[in-house]
Amino acid sequence: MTALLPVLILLTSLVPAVITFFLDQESHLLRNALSLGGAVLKVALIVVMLFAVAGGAAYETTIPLAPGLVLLLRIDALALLFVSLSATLWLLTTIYAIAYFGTQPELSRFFGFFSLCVAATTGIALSGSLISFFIFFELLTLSTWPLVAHKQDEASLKAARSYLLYALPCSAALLWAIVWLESATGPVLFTEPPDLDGLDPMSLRAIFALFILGFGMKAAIVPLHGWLPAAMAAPAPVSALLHAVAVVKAGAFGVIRVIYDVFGAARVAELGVGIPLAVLASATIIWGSLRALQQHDIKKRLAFSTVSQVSYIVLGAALAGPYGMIGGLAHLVHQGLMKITLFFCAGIYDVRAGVRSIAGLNGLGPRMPWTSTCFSLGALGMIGLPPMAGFVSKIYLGIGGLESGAPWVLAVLAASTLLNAAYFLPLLYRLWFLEPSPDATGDENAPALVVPAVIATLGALGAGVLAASAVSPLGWATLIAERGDIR
Amino acid sequence: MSALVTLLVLPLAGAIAAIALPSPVGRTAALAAIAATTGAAIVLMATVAFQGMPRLEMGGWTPPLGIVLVADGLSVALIVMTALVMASAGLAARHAFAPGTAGERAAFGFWPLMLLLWSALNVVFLSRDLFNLYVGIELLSLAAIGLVAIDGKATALAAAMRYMIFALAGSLLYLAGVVLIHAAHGTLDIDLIATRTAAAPDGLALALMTAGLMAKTALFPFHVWLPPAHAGAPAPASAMLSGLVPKASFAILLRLWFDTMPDRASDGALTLIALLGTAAVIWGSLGALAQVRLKLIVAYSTVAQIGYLFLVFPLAGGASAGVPWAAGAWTGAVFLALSHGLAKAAMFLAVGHWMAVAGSDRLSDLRGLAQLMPMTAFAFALSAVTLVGLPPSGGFTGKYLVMTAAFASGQWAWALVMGGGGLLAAAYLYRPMAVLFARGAQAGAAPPSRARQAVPLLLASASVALGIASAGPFDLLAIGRPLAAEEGL
Amino acid sequence: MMIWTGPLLPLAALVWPFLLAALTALPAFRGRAVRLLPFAPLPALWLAVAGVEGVTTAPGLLLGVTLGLDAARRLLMGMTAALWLIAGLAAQPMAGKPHTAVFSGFWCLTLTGNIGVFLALDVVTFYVAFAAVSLAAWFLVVHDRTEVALRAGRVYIVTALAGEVSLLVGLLIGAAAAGGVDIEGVRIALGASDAGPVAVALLVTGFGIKVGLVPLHVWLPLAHPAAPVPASAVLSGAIVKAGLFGMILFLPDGAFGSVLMALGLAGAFGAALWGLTQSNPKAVLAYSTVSQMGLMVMLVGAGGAARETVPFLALHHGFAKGALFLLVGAMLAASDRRHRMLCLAFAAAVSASVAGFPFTGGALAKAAVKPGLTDAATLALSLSSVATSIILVWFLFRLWLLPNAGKTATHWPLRLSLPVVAGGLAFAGPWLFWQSWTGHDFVYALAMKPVIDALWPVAVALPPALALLRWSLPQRPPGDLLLLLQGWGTLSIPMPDLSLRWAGGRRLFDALALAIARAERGLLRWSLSSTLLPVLVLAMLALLA
Amino acid sequence: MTALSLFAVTGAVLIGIGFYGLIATRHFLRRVVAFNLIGSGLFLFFGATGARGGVTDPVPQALIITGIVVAFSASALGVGLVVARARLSGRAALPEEEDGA
Repeated sequence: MTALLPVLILLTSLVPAVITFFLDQESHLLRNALSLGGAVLKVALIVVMLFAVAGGAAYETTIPLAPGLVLLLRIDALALLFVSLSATLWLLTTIYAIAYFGTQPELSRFFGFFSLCVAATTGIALSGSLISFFIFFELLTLSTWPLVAHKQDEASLKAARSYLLYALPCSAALLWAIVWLESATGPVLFTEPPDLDGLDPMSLRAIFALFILGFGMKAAIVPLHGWLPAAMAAPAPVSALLHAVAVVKAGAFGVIRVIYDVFGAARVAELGVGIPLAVLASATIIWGSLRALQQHDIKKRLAFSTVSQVSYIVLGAALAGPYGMIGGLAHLVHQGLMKITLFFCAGIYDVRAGVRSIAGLNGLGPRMPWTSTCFSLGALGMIGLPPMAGFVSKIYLGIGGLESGAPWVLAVLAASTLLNAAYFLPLLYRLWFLEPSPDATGDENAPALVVPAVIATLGALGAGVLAASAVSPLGWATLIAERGDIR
Repeated sequence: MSALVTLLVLPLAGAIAAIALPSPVGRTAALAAIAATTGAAIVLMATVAFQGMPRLEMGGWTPPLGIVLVADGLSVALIVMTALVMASAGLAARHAFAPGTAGERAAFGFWPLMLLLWSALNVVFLSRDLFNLYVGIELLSLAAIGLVAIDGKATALAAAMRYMIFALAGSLLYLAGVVLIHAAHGTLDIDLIATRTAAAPDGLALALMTAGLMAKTALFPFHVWLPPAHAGAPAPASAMLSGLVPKASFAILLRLWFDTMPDRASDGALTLIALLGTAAVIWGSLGALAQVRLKLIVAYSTVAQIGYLFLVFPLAGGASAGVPWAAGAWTGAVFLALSHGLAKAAMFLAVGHWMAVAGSDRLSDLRGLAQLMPMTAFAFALSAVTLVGLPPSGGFTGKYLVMTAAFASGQWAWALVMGGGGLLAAAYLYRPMAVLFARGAQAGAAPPSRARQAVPLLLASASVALGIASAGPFDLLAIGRPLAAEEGL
Repeated sequence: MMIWTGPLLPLAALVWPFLLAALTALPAFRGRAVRLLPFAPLPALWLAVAGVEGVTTAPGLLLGVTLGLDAARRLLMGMTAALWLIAGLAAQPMAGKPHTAVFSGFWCLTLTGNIGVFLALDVVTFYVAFAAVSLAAWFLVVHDRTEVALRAGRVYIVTALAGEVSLLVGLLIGAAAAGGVDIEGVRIALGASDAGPVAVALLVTGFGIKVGLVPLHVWLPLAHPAAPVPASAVLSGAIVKAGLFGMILFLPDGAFGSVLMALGLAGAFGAALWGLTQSNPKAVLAYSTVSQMGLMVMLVGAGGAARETVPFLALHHGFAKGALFLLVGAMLAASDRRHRMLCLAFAAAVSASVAGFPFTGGALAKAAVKPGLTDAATLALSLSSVATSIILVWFLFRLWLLPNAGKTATHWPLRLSLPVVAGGLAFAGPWLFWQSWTGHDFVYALAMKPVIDALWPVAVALPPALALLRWSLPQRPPGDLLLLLQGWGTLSIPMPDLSLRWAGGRRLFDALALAIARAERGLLRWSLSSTLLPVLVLAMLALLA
Repeated sequence: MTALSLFAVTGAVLIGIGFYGLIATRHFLRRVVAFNLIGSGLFLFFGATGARGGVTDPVPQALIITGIVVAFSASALGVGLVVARARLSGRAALPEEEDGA
């Protein structure tokens, strides 16, 4: 039984996906029941395991493919950090999406790929070997495409195309990296460090670069970020999925795995590739914020903010020190909670008030208090103001920078904070302090839309206020660091 | 071992029945033969997997006088793949060549030709005698040419004639090689030749045979006949032509270079072959990019995919023979061949459904068919995944194995070809996907029943399953794997 | 796990106003939210009065909260809590006005932060409290939502955020240097480590913004007058002290001493002078605050004994400045001449105290400081008293010129009595704590010399002050240095889109594909292939041989 | 010259002629004939190889007969194709080569 747990968790979203595909358009009830049931079941399973794993347990399932291709599913603390994030947010997003779409056409296709997407993410989280990581990574790429293109209008198809245009070459680079590495070391399992002495430093650096190229695209590292702002043509639930639950997270998670479980922090430092990556991440942080400043569309601004925020995680990983790592891991969750809040709210503004542009936000605060409060809190968290979760990551990243001899990281964090404030505060100002335009309408009588946002907000708030407690993301990240799940 | 005979005889018998008996009965007989042969193929696979390689010396004559049939891992893998494709093509043909829909001659001719093709394929996969292989490949070509010409249109006839020229030229070159070998060694049995003492004409013979088989496999630059031929034929025929026929001559090439005279393989020659393969990948992909008709895109993709297969030669032959990664390379190439066969057949069958609805295969006419026929669209997408070589498909497994071998042997270039080819494939397969997915005018005719749509989906799923459960096929292929490809990595 | 260890009261003093803030969000309370304000500071006040032994920790909260008290913390927190209580009562007349729920909510949050600054023993808690006090206060500034208030709010939030960031960075460097979050440890580490100066510079910036240290003070003369009267009282009386206390807590003794003294003096005199160009009495008071805080920063810079006595000074200034702002409110509400006279009288009394007139709390405070100072500094202190006296006379003048309210507003007794209480505390406070704080006995304060010292500056100040009433300086809007910056506008840099472009590659693909198609027609000719085949055979043969 | 070499030489000549015809002619029937010529040449050569060192090897004969049958059926199909095409389009050559065929 325990050996099958990883597979079970995978199935909780895989089975609904497969069944949903064959449901006909009209059977809304059954479809929603499937999606929700799978999501709830998954969360339940994870809660069960959280306790077991906190107690030191680890579950493993191996499915042997052709020699060299080991499909290894493993649940350890690090895997659980990511999978619990994605599972929880998946549940929220499912509730939200069901309300968001109502009875639109093509929903069977949507929810099918939606669940498939989450199954892939779960697989990424649980992957215990490089190749299984790659397999699920690609599955994610493919299952995301129909979601981005869901509306099937010109913009969506264009966005979907540019998504693949970025994704496929980068996954080719990833495959090259993996094959190059494994042709020298044999199959790479995250549990035991591969013996890299067979490769000379130069090739190792090249392999590392290829890895970053492969994962950097999903993590939207400049200049591989172009697809992310374009993808905001997709419906809000998809944005939530891209920005918080699955895609960019998968990229960042990949970077973490490569640095700590494939190369090992020591080797990364020895090769001198960590700091360049940190510089790249910092450049992305700044650049994303600068671009966000220029956007007049809410979701576009949020998208660029993601570009900037996700690189916090990469930065933390690249610093290759305990504090940086903890900060990065914690931010993996924090950013997810805060960004999904923002996208939920953006979606609510869109469907309930027909507002997509920032100018349209004027005076919506009093009219849609719950949504706007969540949005404001999420934005403040992004800026990194206490007690929202953001400031915790920031503190750890800052100390991580100093500890890794990269004090300029502090400057980056400072600049990013100010820029975040510069592009978020005007929104809040419009929400709460400006007079609404006379023809403005909008209400929030849609609990299924608002409640997920509120829950996510509370999560982000709790993650900050209770940061030091063991149950918080920070606590879990610290546990991971202490246990040495990642070296 | 009785399965060996049935695999050759059953299709032939079915073909004769289809010709002899009146139309409805003939068709039923043909379908029965298809079912039976498929069963036999699976039985044979089980036998090989669990009892080892059955060997049949025809009429009790031992080589060099007689002819032997042996079923090793490679042959059964190909045979089962063939059976799957044939069965699906047969199911599709039940409607495509129903007397009402197709022309009288086509409705009559399809079944015998297809069964003849099948038995020829089985001959090629099973026999260990160079001349027997010649006969097999020749019959194969004739049946294939017949299928190309089956609907009797002028363009189809021209395509068939073009195909015929290349095919005959190829067989003659091959025959010349056979003659030379017999002149030198007095035997044509593969295993006996493998243990021969090298002789002067071997090189020439190998060169002649290889060139001839390349022409038949439609390797660049001898691919020009393929796109018009495959695109001109009716969908079920195209499925077989594109998915199966090139594999036969490729299988013979594998046997030549890895079983018959691995000792002759020189790095120069192997590199030349792989270079042609590389050229085919690039040329075919770009050619596909230039097309506006879906069937031509798919056909050109066959040209490109065939190119992959030829990368195996420098990776598992010559200096690489017997080194740790050779097994990976050799098996990977076969994986590519198998998954391509399944996926390509699925694609052509799907396109057939769309043509039946949209009335043409111009991309502009296929807008929005994904809504109308989601299952076939999904099948096409899955096949695309295999051809691009994305996990978890058989195409990926093969690609991974070959690339690993390439890196391990330091011949990175071939790995780059693999990866780059995948990207090109994505590029030319994305266009049809996008068109199908776009919101567009729905076509007039009613879509085929779900059951019929399921056929290509099953094939495509098989090509993906090949990757998900790749351990089994890998072990199967290890049975009777050439010594050149020793187990390693 | 334990939620907290050690005494509960410090934690309660923080959580209680936080809860009240949450309460104001509930529809049930929105209407009467203002009524909650006086209750918010009570636990803190009790804590200050009763005192507490030992350290409180809440390991689960934030990154682990540790709270505690010492003499200075207790003194300042007591003053703060008392002032917040008085201001909270003074805010009662606002009940029923629009937006009071939001106002009350953030009032309580600001209070929480303000208390937290004095209670925090670890860097993170301090930072969170400081962020709360400076950011939540923004809502107090913009409460009126007039154009002036909103502009003040913009300036305020920008500077406050800048302060936050430099503070965060400075604290992070400190924490990293100390290898811990204990404030004492951080201060010591800052003195020792070589990254120290950078951190100290950042901290001075961060705290300097809050205390209105020249030239970072630009927001203060805009914000304090813009806020409603009770808010101005706490802003000028209590909240600025958070920054001052931050300096005392974190700056190693003597670090950047000369710089702090120079800037402090610049503020003490410059602000006092510029205040004379203001016509709004609240603005004048704001500049006086800048001036007074400059004085205290100078003392911090001076270090040693002087630095120790700064809280004593702050105690007096807090109450006094609170009283003065409230008196402005009273004056605005007063209608008949008698009431206005009363206001003016009290204002004069409190001003005298601030100017350090003998026997006032102010005089005592200054007397307490002097022993620790060099002669030059002492002289500077006395001269600053001159400046203070001048600006306060100007204040009284502008106060008197305020328009008559017409009809007496509600709660008149309350409006008048509250500032009187505050002023009383400003007088009494220093006397109460004189011995415990300075160690001298009263005789020292009552001796001749300090009386003279306290007297002559005021004497010197009166003539020029009276002259000013006759020949007043040209009047300017508040926000001195900021006026220079005006006209910059919002600058937006056009930025290229760094994301990769594919169009070019796409066109290349198409061109290539077409070329291929053309070449294909050539290959189609059998004559070509029929020659290629033998060529291939020969090539292969050559390679095989 | 010996019968053996005569066989071989004739075979070689036939192959040569056939090869020429294959390249030089566009008319499809001619090509079919050319193929047959090459085939026959090869068979001759093949037969000759069967008679090495006095003892006659039966295998080539058997194979040649099979080969002839195959070649015949191929030719039949070829002729059938060209006839059908000629009937439809009046041309006996491939479209891309029709100029001057």
